[in-house]
Amino acid sequence: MSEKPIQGEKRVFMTGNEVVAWAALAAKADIMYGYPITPQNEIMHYWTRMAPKFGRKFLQTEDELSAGFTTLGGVLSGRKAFTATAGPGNTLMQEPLSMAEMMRIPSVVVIQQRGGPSTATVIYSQQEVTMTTFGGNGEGFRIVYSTSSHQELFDYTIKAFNTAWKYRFPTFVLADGYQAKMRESLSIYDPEEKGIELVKPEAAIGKPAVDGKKEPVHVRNTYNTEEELLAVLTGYMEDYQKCAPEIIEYQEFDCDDADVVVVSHGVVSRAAKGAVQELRKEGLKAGFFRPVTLRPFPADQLRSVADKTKTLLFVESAFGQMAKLAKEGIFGSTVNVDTLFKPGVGITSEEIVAKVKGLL
Amino acid sequence: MSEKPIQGEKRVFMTGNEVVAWAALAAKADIMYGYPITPQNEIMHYWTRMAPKFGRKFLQTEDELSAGFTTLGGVLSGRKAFTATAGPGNTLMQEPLSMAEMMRIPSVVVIQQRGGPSTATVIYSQQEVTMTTFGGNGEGFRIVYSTSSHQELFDYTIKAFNTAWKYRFPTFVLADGYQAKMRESLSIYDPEEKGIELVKPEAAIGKPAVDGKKEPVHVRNTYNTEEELLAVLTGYMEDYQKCAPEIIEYQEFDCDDADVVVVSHGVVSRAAKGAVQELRKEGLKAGFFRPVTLRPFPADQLRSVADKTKTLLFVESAFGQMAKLAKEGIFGSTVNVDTLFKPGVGITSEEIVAKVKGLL
Amino acid sequence: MAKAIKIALAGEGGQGVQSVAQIIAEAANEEGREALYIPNFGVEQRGGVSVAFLQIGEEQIGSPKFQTADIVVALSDRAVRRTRQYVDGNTTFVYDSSIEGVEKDIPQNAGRILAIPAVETSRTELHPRVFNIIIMGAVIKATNVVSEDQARAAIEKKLGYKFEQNPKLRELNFKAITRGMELVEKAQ
Amino acid sequence: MAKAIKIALAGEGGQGVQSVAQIIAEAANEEGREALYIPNFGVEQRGGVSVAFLQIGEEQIGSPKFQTADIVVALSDRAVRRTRQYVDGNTTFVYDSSIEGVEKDIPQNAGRILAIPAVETSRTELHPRVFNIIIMGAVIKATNVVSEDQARAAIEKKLGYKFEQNPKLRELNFKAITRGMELVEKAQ
Amino acid sequence: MSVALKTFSHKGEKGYWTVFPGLCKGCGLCVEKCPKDCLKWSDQLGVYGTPTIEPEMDKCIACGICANVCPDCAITVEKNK
Amino acid sequence: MSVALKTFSHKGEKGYWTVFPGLCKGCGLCVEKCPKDCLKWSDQLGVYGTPTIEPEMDKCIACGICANVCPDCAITVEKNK
Amino acid sequence: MSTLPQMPKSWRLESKPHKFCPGCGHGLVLKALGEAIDELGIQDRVAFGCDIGCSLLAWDFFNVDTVQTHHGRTTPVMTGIKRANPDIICIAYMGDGGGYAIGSQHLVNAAARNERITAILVNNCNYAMTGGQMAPTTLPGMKTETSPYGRDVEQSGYPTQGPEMVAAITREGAYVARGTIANLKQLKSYLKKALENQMAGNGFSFVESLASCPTNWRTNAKDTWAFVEQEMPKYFKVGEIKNPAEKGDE
Amino acid sequence: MSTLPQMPKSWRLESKPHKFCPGCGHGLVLKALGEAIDELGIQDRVAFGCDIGCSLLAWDFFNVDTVQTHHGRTTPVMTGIKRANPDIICIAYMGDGGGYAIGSQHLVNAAARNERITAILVNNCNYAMTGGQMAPTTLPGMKTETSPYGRDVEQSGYPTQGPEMVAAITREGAYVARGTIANLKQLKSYLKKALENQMAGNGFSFVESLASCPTNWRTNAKDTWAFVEQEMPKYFKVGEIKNPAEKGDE
Ligand SMILES: Cc1ncc(C[n+]2csc(CCOP(=O)(O)OP(=O)(O)O)c2C)c(N)n1
Ligand SMILES: Cc1ncc(C[n+]2csc(CCOP(=O)(O)OP(=O)(O)O)c2C)c(N)n1
Ligand code: SF4
Ligand code: SF4
Ligand code: SF4
Ligand code: SF4
Ligand code: SF4
Ligand code: SF4
Ligand SMILES: [Mg+2]
Ligand SMILES: [Mg+2]
Repeated sequence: MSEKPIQGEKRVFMTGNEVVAWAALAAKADIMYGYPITPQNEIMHYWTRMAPKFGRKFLQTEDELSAGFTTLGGVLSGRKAFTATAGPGNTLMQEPLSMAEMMRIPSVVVIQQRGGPSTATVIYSQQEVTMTTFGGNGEGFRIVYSTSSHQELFDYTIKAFNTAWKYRFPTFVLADGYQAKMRESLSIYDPEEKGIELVKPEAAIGKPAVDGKKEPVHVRNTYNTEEELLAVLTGYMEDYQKCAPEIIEYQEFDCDDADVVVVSHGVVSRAAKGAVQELRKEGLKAGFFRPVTLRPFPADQLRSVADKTKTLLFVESAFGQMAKLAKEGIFGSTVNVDTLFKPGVGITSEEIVAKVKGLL
Repeated sequence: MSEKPIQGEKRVFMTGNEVVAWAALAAKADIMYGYPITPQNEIMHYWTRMAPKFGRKFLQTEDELSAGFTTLGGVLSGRKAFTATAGPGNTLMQEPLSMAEMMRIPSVVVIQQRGGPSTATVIYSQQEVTMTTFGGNGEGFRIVYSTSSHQELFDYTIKAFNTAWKYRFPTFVLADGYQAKMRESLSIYDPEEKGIELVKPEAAIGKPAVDGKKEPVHVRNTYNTEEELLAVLTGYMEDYQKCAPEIIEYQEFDCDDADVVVVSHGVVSRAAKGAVQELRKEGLKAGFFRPVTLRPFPADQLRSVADKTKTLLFVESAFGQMAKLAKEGIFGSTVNVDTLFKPGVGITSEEIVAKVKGLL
Repeated sequence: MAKAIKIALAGEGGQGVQSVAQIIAEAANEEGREALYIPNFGVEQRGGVSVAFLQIGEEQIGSPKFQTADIVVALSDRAVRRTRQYVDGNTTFVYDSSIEGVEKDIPQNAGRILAIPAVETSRTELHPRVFNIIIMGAVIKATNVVSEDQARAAIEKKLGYKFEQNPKLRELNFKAITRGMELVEKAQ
Repeated sequence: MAKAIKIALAGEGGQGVQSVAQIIAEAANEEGREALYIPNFGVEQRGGVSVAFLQIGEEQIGSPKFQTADIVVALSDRAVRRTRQYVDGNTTFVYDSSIEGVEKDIPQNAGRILAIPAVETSRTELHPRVFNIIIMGAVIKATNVVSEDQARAAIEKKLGYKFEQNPKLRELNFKAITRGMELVEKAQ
Repeated sequence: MSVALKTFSHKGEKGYWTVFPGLCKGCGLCVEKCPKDCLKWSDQLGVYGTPTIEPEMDKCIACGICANVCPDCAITVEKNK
Repeated sequence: MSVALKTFSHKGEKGYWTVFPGLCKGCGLCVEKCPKDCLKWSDQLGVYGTPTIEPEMDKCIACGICANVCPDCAITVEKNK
Repeated sequence: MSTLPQMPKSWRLESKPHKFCPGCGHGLVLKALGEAIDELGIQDRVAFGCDIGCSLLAWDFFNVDTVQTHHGRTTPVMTGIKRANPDIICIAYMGDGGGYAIGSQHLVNAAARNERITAILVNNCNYAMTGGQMAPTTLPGMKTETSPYGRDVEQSGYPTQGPEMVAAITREGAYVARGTIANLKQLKSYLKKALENQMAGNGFSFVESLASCPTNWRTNAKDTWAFVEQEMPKYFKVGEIKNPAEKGDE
Repeated sequence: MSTLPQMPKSWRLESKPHKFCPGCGHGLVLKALGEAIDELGIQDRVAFGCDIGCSLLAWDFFNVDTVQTHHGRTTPVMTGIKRANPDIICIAYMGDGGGYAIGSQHLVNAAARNERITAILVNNCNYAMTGGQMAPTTLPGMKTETSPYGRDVEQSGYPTQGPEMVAAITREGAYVARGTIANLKQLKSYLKKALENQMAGNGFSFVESLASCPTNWRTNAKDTWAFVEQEMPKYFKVGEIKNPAEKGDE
């Protein structure tokens, strides 16, 4: 029953949604709670097929509010619980996630972005960046990994559970409909066999009695005075700022002498990478910068790139949601800024190459 | 029955929630849909008392999702409809509001910010700025007025209906628990008597037949291809950018020779105003800048202030939600930036004075 | 900017501090001054101490709440403990002399500390019902935020309909104001 | 970066373009090449044209969708109209010669235009069921993205369990590949 | 309407039977419901390129059930008077 | 527990009756429910500064209803054995 | 000798063939609805709201004012319209997922408030638009994408009895019925009564219809009918459940 | 001769006097619940979830693991806990607004799925925490802050019959009852049965209790009791509605 879902390491060719299901199994996720929404559905489809074989559980809820809140219940009871959603479901998920932020509940959520606002399209976008990093009535005490390939979807889904349980901030794997539905190759593996330690979950509710004595736990999200709240939030902010440097991840290349650095995240960064390589081949000085964590944002890292280059070109399948994070992060920089924004639509290397050439 | 709620102009002393109810009456709002939440409740309390006397309607719904969606229904049918909420209710309201953005439904929403994230406090904050300006799975096709006094609550609530129906973007009056619950004086008036024209609403659904012939209307928020969506959003963005200059409002004084300009919005700007006046009295070169519209943000206006001064001091009852809008708006400026952030807690002139002195 | 006068009033649920604050605010408003009054509120108000924040000045008031007040009035032991935080060297701290067991809690850093026998006065001389009006008298005496006349007018406006039915009540209330003012005078 | 080969396959719901794309992608993957396949999807897929986007190269593929393809295969009139947009001067446009009424819709800007009698071949020579395998043969011939052997192996992997029960099916499928390749050769 | 309204009509003893291939999606619901079992698949293709249907008019009683159960209104039946 | 558990106890023929003013909020629910009508308001103040209650022990039958209906568990009644 | 297809007058010819799959029950429910609208002569006064779910494919289905809303939110949108302009005859059209899961708070509260709207719910035992997941109405043992080993009633309970639930919280004036595409005449009569109930200002009206989803059921025509006619009625009783016209139903 | 108040053992003395108003029905329901927990001896195994509403004031009320959730969301949080760790006895405690309005989709779907949790709903005819607005349970003609002229059944419908609605969608194994603070012994017995039903793994259990809110009703003790004992039962029938122990309730 509970033997390891993956033995050793193997190369597979599958959809991103299947990848997520495998990764959650590999990360020893105990239970998934979910509500259908395209393009996330197949995570549940694969999970419901595989989970029972490994003693894992699933609950289909009545909506995303419930999927989010049941996930929080699962986590509170000391289980590695997760959910997945997209678009309008992500909008609704902000209510439970705001509770997770306030109560430091290490929930894991996979987002497969689709077109917005509203129902829009069920296909693809990068328009859920603002909401995933700073949604709800709070201050963004969250961690957001933006993946770009199936290998990363696998790696970061596993990592998300570790990050969440270690730092106790709700953690998101932010992908998109393309990553969800496309097939490409990757290696899947058992993380522990690879030396990746899996952080152990701990119960808040239902912790067993110690020496026959049970110390009841009382957790809440409501405070009676403004000052109580300020004290709590100030503590959280300190925690967040302290762990941020440990969490931040990014990628860059060819930035040292670049005239234009293409800044992009997620699946768009694949096209950006190709474009920069192409431009370099043509002898044009392009560079590549990609935040992997959108929250915390690799601001210092981008700033030092900005200090070296003439222009940052922000490329996104949204109207500048990542660019906003970047600009606030490197405020004070006088680097030129240009944009290639296509909300809800994929971006190709060719378009980026053309855009960069127009800037040079 | 339907005589004017306010004859002429008169000075009154009341709570902010009462002010909103009077303003909505004065603006000829036809119907309010709402769900209780502190500190917004008394808007409904006053509305339910007064509305029937003037032939206006009210529906208490089962939650904020319903309050939002019924409001959209009301607007679609050609009525001036509005709702009011706060905190977790605002979080939920993002789902209907994302539909309003997509379908250009001129809904009006009054927000009385309270502590966040989660239930937090029922009292006060400025922590709903990110969510109100850019919430949901969209791109922030909204208009947000941040008020600072009862007079403004009255003026801008009336204005919000005009702005919404003229430009057809969902429009918010963003206030807070302090403004909701405090009493101070203001003048209330009949806008038309004052020469303020009230924009006429128009029905999308249920428009009467013309010459016995009814042209059915079909409105939707879902598109089948990415390209269709991009075309729609590009058009919206163009519309938004075109009308933004007409909509933007801000206040500033004493900025020309200032060493430090205090940037704040909403009720905090009252303390900031007092602080700057105090500092000037002491001969210290402080200036005042306040965005009234947080979305669209008065970026150019703030930029020219930033160009003249040494330091911008962002002061907010939040962890920099307005500051983010400002920094992205004036990106490229090299002005120094300092902050006084107290999420969920009021800020006094004395604190600002002390902070500014520390910077000089 | 002439600084506004900042007043914090605190008491138990039934002691009527909110209506005192509101009447004073309205009186000031009637005088054409700028007044801003806000009650404290939270989820656990049920049995909590009730605090009223009141500011009166010549220009628009800044922040609705403040960190230290010019005058703090505390009407119960819990109110004393709850409002210590609003006191500094410029604060006049007024409390009812009948409150027991708060010796250690009286904020000694206050500029002035006045104990007034408002509870007793209301019980023995007037009527427990006008206890809060005595407090109102005390506040306007200690702060001069509104004139006695204006205070009377404000009470008339607020309670006039009751006075119609029972003119004695008017007298009682007006006496209460005067007594409240006297108590402060004496305590000073 | 060696450019990846970009393939768009489009047809009606029952024509099996998605499985063709998937099998080719898996075959390329087995050969150790980088393959990325994504179907189109949307809310109105019910009766819509089905499009498969497939890219095969030596390095990780960039964007999952593309603006113009190296080869476009269209298997119905609606598919022809739907896929015109992916054609430019470097594109080989392949369509079934049995499709009627699309003369005006064939993208004349294509680098090469090939009409192949796949429907007819499947009906008359083989079996309607292997229509999509003929298409697969055509695609691998036109692009050389995978070897014929690898294509066979991939089919074996996918349908092996059916071949066990009915070995004739294997032969039919393999023949279909070969015929598909021939059709393209002939058309060129 | 993306497809021209081509019709295939059949005259029978009891009535006049028509299918609109441009509307028929070949679902077969009508086939199953015909009380006389007189509908069969046709060589003509419907809107999705799948076979449409045709009646054996000698069996058809023009009861209209097939038209009734067609979710696409692809059949009309007129009873002879 | 923010208030010390001061008690006021009364001994009667039928039992022993105690109120904890530190718990009593003066709601009066007990007063209404006493079958012998023997509870009245006391000079002692409860936790919110409102009067608490006291029994007329000569009427009290130690039925415990008052204790039962007190939402704050401010009363205990022990029946004599 | 017809040259035009015999569609309900209120159907919009320009958007036909409609976007539903071959054999989809939505088409039949909307045919019954279209005929009901025609027979009541209310085409110009109707506002049709369609939910997200396959219902959304009906966004341009009728020649009546139509608004496509969010998943589960059609009830409040139409309620909002009705409250603001009671002259409009409001129809909220949704799936079983939209009505019984994500939108159930709206459904039960609109029913409890006796909103003068007509809600029509297509019960096809699954979440069809998203590719066939388990719905509140999925039958015991039935395989879906999220119940790959069959719906386990121990884990997921029995199929939701929607109209029965709605009936339990409505009072006078409500109309509640369950029809089926297997009896279109009856279904149309229920829909007509539901609309008439709204027009009379009596109160909330609700009609569930059993309907086919051959695509996700993976059924051929024969099995489709068998499922609708034999399997579904085992759990869902067809008939009128509450009718204000009848006496003593309270 | 007691020197300690006679509180249920599971009550947390340190947080007493509790935060509810004088005369609040929540205190009585929680007393009955505390006694039920004591009598079943399950204090160490219970997880108590409280909703936003005056229920939140119970966040440190018991000496049992407690989680305060969001308005209307206690049902899913406790469901999530129960599904992840079935050894925990889960109680979801909420108000009528939380249960019948904003959280009604959770309540009806948890009931339909037969979740093994115990939901307890305090019916005080209003939204108390927010200052006394109309609730789904507000009585006809009753004045509240949002029905200042009295609840108009034409506009707002009749009071929601919660347990009846829940009963309509549950099947075997569910326990559903309505108690009242006017009969605490009965209420306690219902609560015990509800918890036992969960412990036995039978299914969902739901107890509504009629309860007082003197603060928002603006009633003195006498009128408080009169309202609970005379007015509320006119619309809310006290008793067991579904009991798996009894035969033939299906
Ligand atoms: C908030 C939200 N959650 C989820 C979805 C995804 N979604 C779209 S349709 C649908 C299911 C529709 O099922 P049903 O209501 O039964 O209608 P059907 O397609 O079966 O007719 C879901 C879950 C969404 N659009 N919005
Ligand atoms: C999403 C959301 N909407 C609204 C509120 C405000 N709110 C808090 S408690 C409450 C009403 C509580 O009423 P009920 O559930 O009946 O409990 P009671 O206070 O009457 O016991 C409301 C509307 C909230 N906290 N969150
Ligand atoms: S009209 Fe009747 S008999 Fe004729 S084909 Fe149709 S169903 Fe069959
Ligand atoms: S029911 Fe209609 S669509 Fe289906 S096969 Fe028959 S004619 Fe064609
Ligand atoms: S024990 Fe019984 S008789 Fe005695 S005071 Fe209490 S209720 Fe009254
Ligand atoms: S019921 Fe309890 S709290 Fe209320 S008055 Fe009696 S003893 Fe006091
Ligand atoms: S998926 Fe099912 S419900 Fe949706 S259109 Fe197709 S057959 Fe109809
Ligand atoms: S407001 Fe009502 S429900 Fe809330 S604590 Fe007070 S009496 Fe109880
Ligand atoms: Mg369905
Ligand atoms: Mg309540």
